[in-house]
Amino acid sequence: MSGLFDDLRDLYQEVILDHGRKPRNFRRLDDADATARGDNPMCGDRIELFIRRAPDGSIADAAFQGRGCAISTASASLMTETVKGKTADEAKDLGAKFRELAMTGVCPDCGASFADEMERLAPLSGVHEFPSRVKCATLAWHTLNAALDGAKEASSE
Amino acid sequence: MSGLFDDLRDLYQEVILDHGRKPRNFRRLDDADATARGDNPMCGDRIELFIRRAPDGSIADAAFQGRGCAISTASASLMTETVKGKTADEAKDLGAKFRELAMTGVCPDCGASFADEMERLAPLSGVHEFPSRVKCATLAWHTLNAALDGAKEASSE
Amino acid sequence: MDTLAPATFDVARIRQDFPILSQPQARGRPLVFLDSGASAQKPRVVIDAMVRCMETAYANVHRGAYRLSELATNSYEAAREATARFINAVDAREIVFTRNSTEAMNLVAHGWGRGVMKPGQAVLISELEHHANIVPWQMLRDDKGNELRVCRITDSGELDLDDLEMKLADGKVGLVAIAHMSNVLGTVTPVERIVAMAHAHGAKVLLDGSQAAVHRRVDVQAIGCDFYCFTGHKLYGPTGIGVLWGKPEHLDRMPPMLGGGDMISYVTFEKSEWAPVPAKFEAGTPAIVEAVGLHAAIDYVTAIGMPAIEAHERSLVDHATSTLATVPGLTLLGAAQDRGGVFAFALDAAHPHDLATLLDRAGIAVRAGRHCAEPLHTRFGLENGTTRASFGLYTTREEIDILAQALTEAREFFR
Amino acid sequence: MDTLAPATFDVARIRQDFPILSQPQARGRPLVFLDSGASAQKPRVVIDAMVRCMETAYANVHRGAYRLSELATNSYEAAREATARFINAVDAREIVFTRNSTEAMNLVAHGWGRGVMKPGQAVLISELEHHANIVPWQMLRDDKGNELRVCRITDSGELDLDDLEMKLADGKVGLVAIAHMSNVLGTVTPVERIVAMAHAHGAKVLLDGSQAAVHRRVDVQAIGCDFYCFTGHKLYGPTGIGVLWGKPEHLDRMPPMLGGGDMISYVTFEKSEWAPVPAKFEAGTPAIVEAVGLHAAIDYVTAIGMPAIEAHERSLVDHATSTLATVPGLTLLGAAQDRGGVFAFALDAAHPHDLATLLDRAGIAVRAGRHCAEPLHTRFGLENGTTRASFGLYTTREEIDILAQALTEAREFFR
Ligand SMILES: Cc1ncc(COP(=O)(O)O)c(C=O)c1O
Ligand SMILES: Cc1ncc(COP(=O)(O)O)c(C=O)c1O
Repeated sequence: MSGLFDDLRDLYQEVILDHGRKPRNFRRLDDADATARGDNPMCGDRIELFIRRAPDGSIADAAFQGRGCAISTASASLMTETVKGKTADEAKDLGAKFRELAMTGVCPDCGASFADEMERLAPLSGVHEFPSRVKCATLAWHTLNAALDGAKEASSE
Repeated sequence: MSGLFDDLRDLYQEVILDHGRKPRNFRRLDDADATARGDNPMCGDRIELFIRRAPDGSIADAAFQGRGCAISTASASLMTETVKGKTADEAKDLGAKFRELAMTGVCPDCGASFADEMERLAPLSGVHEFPSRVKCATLAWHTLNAALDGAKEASSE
Repeated sequence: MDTLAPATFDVARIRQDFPILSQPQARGRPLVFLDSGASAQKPRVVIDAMVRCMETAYANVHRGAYRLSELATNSYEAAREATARFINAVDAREIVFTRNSTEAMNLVAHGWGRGVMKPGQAVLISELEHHANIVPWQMLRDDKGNELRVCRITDSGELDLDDLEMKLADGKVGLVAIAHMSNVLGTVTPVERIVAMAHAHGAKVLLDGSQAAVHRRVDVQAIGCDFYCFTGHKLYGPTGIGVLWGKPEHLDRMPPMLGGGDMISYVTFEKSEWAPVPAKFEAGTPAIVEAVGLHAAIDYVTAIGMPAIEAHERSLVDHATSTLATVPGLTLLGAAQDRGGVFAFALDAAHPHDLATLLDRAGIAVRAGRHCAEPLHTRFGLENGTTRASFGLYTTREEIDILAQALTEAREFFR
Repeated sequence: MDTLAPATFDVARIRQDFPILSQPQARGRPLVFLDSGASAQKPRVVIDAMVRCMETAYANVHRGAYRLSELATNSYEAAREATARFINAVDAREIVFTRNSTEAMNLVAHGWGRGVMKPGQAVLISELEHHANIVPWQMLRDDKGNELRVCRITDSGELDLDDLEMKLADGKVGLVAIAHMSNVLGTVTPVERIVAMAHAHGAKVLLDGSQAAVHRRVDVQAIGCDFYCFTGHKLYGPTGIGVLWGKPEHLDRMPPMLGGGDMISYVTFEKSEWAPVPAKFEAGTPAIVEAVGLHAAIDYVTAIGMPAIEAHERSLVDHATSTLATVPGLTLLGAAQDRGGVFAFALDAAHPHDLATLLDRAGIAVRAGRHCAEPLHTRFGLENGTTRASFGLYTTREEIDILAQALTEAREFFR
């Protein structure tokens, strides 16, 4: 393979391409407690997110459907994996940390509470060098907040 | 007098200043056959022109009222003097020649038919060097055309 | 009465920032540019910023997924942020870029006047308004029936606040639209009081800052108004760009005036969804390079300091007030306590248009006419208009002296 | 099939006219700018003309009675005359300067749609329209009830003239508003036929020339349309200026959209009288410097020659058509017979946005998305949008080769 795009391997790590091509939890949840739609009008990304809560209020299951670029699809896929078992507050906290990571490439105080989770999300940190793509990575998390807050729509705008 | 404005004596010749200060035929014609209003919205000049025709159709009397700068007032004043006794066609022809004079400073084929009249109007030829003032000089003549054509308003725009 | 500008304000140095001021002029006379109120000259930093944008960082905004377009988008949005800071808006999203302040006022007349106000509500303007703050409300009235009320001004050219109070009293006024500074009288209006009075009667307030924003620090939060607008070309910035600031809750309620690209989220043939503000009001490709130029202009005046600019202007106003008083046969229009550097006058011997032609020959650029404020001139019985000298931050006392001298001679010329 | 551009068209020399093309780029790769359809780069002559205006001849227009203002007014009006000649208008007064073509179309939707058309009359657009030629008509429909009809396009991206005929047949269509060239498909529409069909059914015709005016000689008299518009920034000119041409008898009947200075003859508080066209439509201080820049842009392309520009583009189109066909997994959108230099495509392995990010890294500036033509993408089932490469007069065959090569590698990258 030519090296024309070699320096993009940071952004498109293998795990991103893999989740982009074969997103996990890519399905409807017919017994969802909460759903929300997330839109990025700029590039036409649109996801529908489904959340099922456990009796204790924590996230028992998360899934999504929709369309989007590799970054937004991979981010949604990784998110659904990562938030399972979290309480709503934990999930939001994690989302805030992730957004910091996506925007700056680092998240100094992240290791403290969610070391493992942040490590799983780390492959998306390369997006911070591509300002126009940050929204792709954060769309799923905006949508999660909306679902947890009972809103029906989120927009990355 | 200082020389600050000396080179403006071409534009503001004594006859212009005189007609500007003491316009001739500055009155209503209560027995007018035709009247027209002329407007120069740009500087607020506004004249009302009155024409009375002789039985043979020629211009028996011409007068005007209104407000305007020295140039437009002098031009209207000189015009009313000049067109008396002319037929409508002659007056229009004279107006066309005058407009050429005002815009270019010369009127090569003017002498032919209206040598005397053009000489009386000549003091206004200096206006051609002041493009924004040409309209001031031609407003009265536009209005004359309107009056002769039976229109009620003319605009120098 | 002759206060000095602060020592930091070096007008000679500032003049060097403006290329046109050192251009050779016809007949070798230096340019005495006293028409900044109509449009100001541009400092080199503004010109350079526009050139740099076009030579190194130009692309359409909001659209591309490539570096140049990101650069351009960042520059455009940075201009919005600088504009927000300039008038102390809470958030850059409260800033809508328009073509000029005329479009900004029309945007309010459309979005608020037609879109939000009730048919029975009135608009209250004043006698000293520029046509840009008259005609849109006439169009609204003729179209939707909203009454147009006009607050009187006093003979000294100040708002008659008793009349304002009276015209607000019945609570029917939905919007008060008033100039922050008159472009003819120089009058600076008491905007905080106007806002308090209007709000007490349930009316919103739009301020036309076309003149004021050039001359003093504007703080929309401190003023408390609902809408504020100004125009780039008077603020030493480019033509083709103006600013409407509005409280976000107001902007949210306003329908857009123009439809097209960039102002919608989703489009089908059946229906479109508006984008959030300010995009909703910015249909199509905006004035990108002009926004960059406006940003440079804002940085320029901010670096000099609006207080310093205001102090310099105050000193010019004092000087002009006393100097013009010495010109025989000259009548100044307006004598407000609080005023900016705009002087309209009538000379007994000369029509304003003739006077301007003379002054032009002396290298002095002034305006003649009614300055897009015809009703104001009618109010003062000056159907012929006035001649107007207006100052910029590069204006000097010497220029005012030259004007006064020329006026005196012009009077001789015409007598 | 590979026609050569005429020998007089020296693209290497032309590229030197555009400062940005020789700017050093990030990562040392040369800039391959393939987004001219969104906005074109500016030649030095345009930048210089704007600088010269601001440095030597700037003042507000139409207002001053002094030399600088006359100079500026002359420059502004000379730009109008040059624009009139450029599209072969009969008279410069038929040219209205707007901010962009979006505003031009809104002006027609307002002045003709709301002001002249009857409530029962319909507007007929097509599936290939830009949002700027969709949303204003939706707003008109939602506001005044005028039906909005949409002419279908064929799978190859051409107007379905049978459908056009059918939708005109009942004589209810008051206005046909169609792009002269699609900004996605590249399709050039058969404007003379459209005009003939529309006129036969009593409908007026507005052509959106935003793309077409850049690529070929436009002659509004030969076309016979009623309105035509284009936008400065795509024609190598400044942002902040666009053009609406209209038949004078139409413009005369249209009420103004914006009220303010310079668009009225007389103002009292009771009533204002509109100025004659085009002033009626140009409220407030116009984009003076931008008009001067547009004039320079028009002179620039005219000096090169629109036929030469068209021939160069045709050779690029042929080259791109054959070269892009060799890229595995690439689907081109549209295959019109008569087309301009705009290619939107989908690559099987990559989302358009990801693809654009990759290409950007290779120094290639393309757009990803729906290019303000969402319904068109929906029509082709491409909700994710497309990636689009669009050419300017400085585009070379080598750049197209670089694009094709990069697309091939990008596909490998994502597989
Ligand atoms: C007080 C006032 N309002 C509005 C305007 C209109 O500004 P613009 O022509 O830039 O829209 C002006 C200047 O002409 C002005 O002085
Ligand atoms: C076909 C077409 N119409 C209209 C527009 C709108 O142009 P502007 O954004 O300059 O108003 C564009 C470009 O974006 C276009 O390509």
